[in-house]
Amino acid sequence: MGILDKEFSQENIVITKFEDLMNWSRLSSLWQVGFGLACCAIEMMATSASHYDFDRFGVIPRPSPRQSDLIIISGTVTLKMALRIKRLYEQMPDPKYVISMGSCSNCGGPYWEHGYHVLKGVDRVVPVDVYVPGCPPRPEALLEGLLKLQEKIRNESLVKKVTA
Amino acid sequence: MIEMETTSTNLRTQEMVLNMGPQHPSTHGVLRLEIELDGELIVDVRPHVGYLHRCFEKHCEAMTYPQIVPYVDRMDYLAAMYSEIGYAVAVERLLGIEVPERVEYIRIIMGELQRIASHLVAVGTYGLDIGAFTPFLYCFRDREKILTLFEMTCGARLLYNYIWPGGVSHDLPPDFIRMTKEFLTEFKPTIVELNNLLSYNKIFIERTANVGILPLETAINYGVTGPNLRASGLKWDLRRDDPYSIYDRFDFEIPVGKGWHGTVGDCWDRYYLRMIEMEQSVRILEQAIEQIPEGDVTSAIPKRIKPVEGQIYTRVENPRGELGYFIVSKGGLQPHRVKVRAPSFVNLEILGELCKGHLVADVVAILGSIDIVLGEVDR
Amino acid sequence: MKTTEEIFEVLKNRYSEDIIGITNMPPEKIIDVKPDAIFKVSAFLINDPDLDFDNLMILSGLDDANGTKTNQPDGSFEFVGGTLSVVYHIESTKHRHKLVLRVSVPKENPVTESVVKVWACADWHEREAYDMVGVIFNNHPNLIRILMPYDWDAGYPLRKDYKNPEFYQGMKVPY
Amino acid sequence: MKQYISNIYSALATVFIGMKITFKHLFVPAVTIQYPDVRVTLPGRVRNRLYVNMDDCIGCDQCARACPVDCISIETVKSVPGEDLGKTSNGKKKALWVTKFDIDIAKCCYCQLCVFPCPTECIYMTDVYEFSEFERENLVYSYITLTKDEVLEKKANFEKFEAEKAAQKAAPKPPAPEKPAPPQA
Repeated sequence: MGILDKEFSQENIVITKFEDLMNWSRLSSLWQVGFGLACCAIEMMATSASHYDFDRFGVIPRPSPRQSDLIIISGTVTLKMALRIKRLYEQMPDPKYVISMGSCSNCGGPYWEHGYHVLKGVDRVVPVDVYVPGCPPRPEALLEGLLKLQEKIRNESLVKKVTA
Repeated sequence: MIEMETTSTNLRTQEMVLNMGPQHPSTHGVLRLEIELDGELIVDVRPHVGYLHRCFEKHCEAMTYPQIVPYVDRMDYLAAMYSEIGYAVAVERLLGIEVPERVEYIRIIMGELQRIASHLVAVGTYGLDIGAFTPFLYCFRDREKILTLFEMTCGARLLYNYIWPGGVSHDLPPDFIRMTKEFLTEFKPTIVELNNLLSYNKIFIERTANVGILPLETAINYGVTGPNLRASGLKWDLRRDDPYSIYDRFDFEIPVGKGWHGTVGDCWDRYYLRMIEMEQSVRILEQAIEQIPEGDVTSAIPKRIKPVEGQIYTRVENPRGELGYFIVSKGGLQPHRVKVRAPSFVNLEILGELCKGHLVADVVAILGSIDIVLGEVDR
Repeated sequence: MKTTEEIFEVLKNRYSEDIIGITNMPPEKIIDVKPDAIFKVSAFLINDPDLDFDNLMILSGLDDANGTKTNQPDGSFEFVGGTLSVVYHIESTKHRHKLVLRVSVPKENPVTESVVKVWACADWHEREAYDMVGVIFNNHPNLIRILMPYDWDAGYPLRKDYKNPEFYQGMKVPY
Repeated sequence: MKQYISNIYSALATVFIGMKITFKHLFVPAVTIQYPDVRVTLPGRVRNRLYVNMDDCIGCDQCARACPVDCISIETVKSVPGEDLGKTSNGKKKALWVTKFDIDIAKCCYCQLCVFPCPTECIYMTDVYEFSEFERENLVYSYITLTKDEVLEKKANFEKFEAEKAAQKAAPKPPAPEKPAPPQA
């Protein structure tokens, strides 16, 4: 591509320090798409309300996917909705992260057997970074999932970056 | 788009179709509205539902009667206790069994706490839609206290699986009565506070009064129930008009909309009615907690629920309106058909009528005042 | 306040050939109506001052599953013949009486009449019955699917012999 | 004009009332739980991750049947006579080797319906809620205490026993007194 193309292909002190800075800034301002699907969305709202206060982790709901880094799939993904979720995900700028919250979006949950209109796991349409189990998960569980995601981002490498 | 001949007397701008949702912060979930606009005036609103259709009725046909209860929770997730009460009452009437006195009292306490919790979400998110963020935080703070009560009773915060056909799964924990009393004394000043913060705010009144007026005739013909119907002026509450459980023992009032700041049946009435209903729920709770008898709560739970061939439709007053269960049994362990009359499903139908002639910004106000839960609309 | 039997007598006198009979499904009693007469019967029920059924509580579509069951080689089954039903639960907010009406249509040609002009709330209920069970309501203003996607072509999910498709728009449906 | 002025006045006055309430809340202790540092103590009945105490499990399959979601899968092998499986803590005699006890916790709906029918109270819900994973496969929990080899061994033992029994039945002379007692179910 350019002169510096090969220069940074190996990790070096500049890269790693810069990487740390990038990762730190990414993980501490994860803006999420304000997007609720089902029961888990209520717990997500409770997480951002006074008792658990999502803002402490830099998570601020944004109305538009184009301004956000994180999408929390909170609830049952139906076939009718799946394509919209895919589109929302595609509209988000890189780097983007996905938390699948609750049994339903993990694998269809209680609806996996007879649900003729339920997508059995959101990972069939978008890649998922962290699976938070629970039906619905406690707000703490969602926060723990977020901390896990932050841990993942912290260990990301600029050079060896695999698109999430 | 409608083609029209443009003449000097009939000069119209081109109509525009605006899509709102399914991802939109103020649609309260996954609802898509197709809004037909003439300039900024709304010509028609067509809701598209089904983005959360979770096949509840198909699941019922494959489950035994007790196994349906967890699925019933997931229908109206803001008032899961009340969905369970409705289902339990339906199955009990189908079987023809009586439940112990204490169970009835527990159900009423749970139901009314749930009503307060559900209305708090309705009021809080309505404030959020209109542009007031603070009431949302206060509402969720108080709702969290109710959830703590539920959690110590049955172990779950949102979806309880607590009220079973014939009884409840656990007895009340020892501290429950004391903590509920504490909550009620703390909560009563909060209603006043919320009223001062939001209800009587001039800006809020300007946004909601005289907006989305629902006349009584239309409301009945469209089958609108619950606070939305009462705001239009009809004193119709199933707790009194088609009594179930033991609501006839309590002394409470059924508030109706009076057009305090505008016309009867406008958004402000619908909103304010929920505030008054919370006060009435507190009244019922205070009485129920004083009167609750001792007794066994699991004795009437049938070991095996196998009703004879028959069908029943029962309804209860959910925080959102008339929640009905239509159960057809063909004599098996599984029901032949369960159909739910979801209050939000019927109430949402009126949206097109309400929005006609208003501005785009009013759609948010009107939709929030109807207070729908998409899980129940789509089931 | 009138009982189902009294209302049945009134209806029988007025529409003798359109009312089939009264069925007992404990604890409810159902009045069976012919499909092509449901509109005029319900219009009478709402307009008559003594009856005044102004509120349609619920309208439900049912697959009665009473046809002959044939097993398919792949383990599934199919019903041939039989009926689909539409059940109307109505009440009067003034007189406080309730009534259950039922219309049964053959599964091969499930056509009945719409009551949207009588009770406006029947609109979405009928669309749901069409969507889930496949009953077609004549004279309905906008009879399209409501809960399922508009391009769903695998049949009506709440029929007992419904088979789910393998794929929908490239997404795998079964677990 | 008078209306205009009074509108402005009431708007300012009501906003001021609201602001007063907000201001008062500055001096109310905060309700926020500083989660990773502070954890609330959960009540005793709390329902989170399922746990199975395999020492007490008799492999009766009742929890799997009660589950509305079918997230529990159990496979058992009958023990052959002479094997001692021990007793459960409430004195029930075990007769089955549990060769598979998987709970797909990703499917679980935390309804607690599996807990009530258990005769030995070996399946219960704990207060562990922090178990999110990067991979979905890790959410399938296996609770069996037998190793893979042991499972194969038990299966082989049982098949051998069955074969012997069938051979004895097929044999022309019925050796009635020596016939081992059938395994207790």
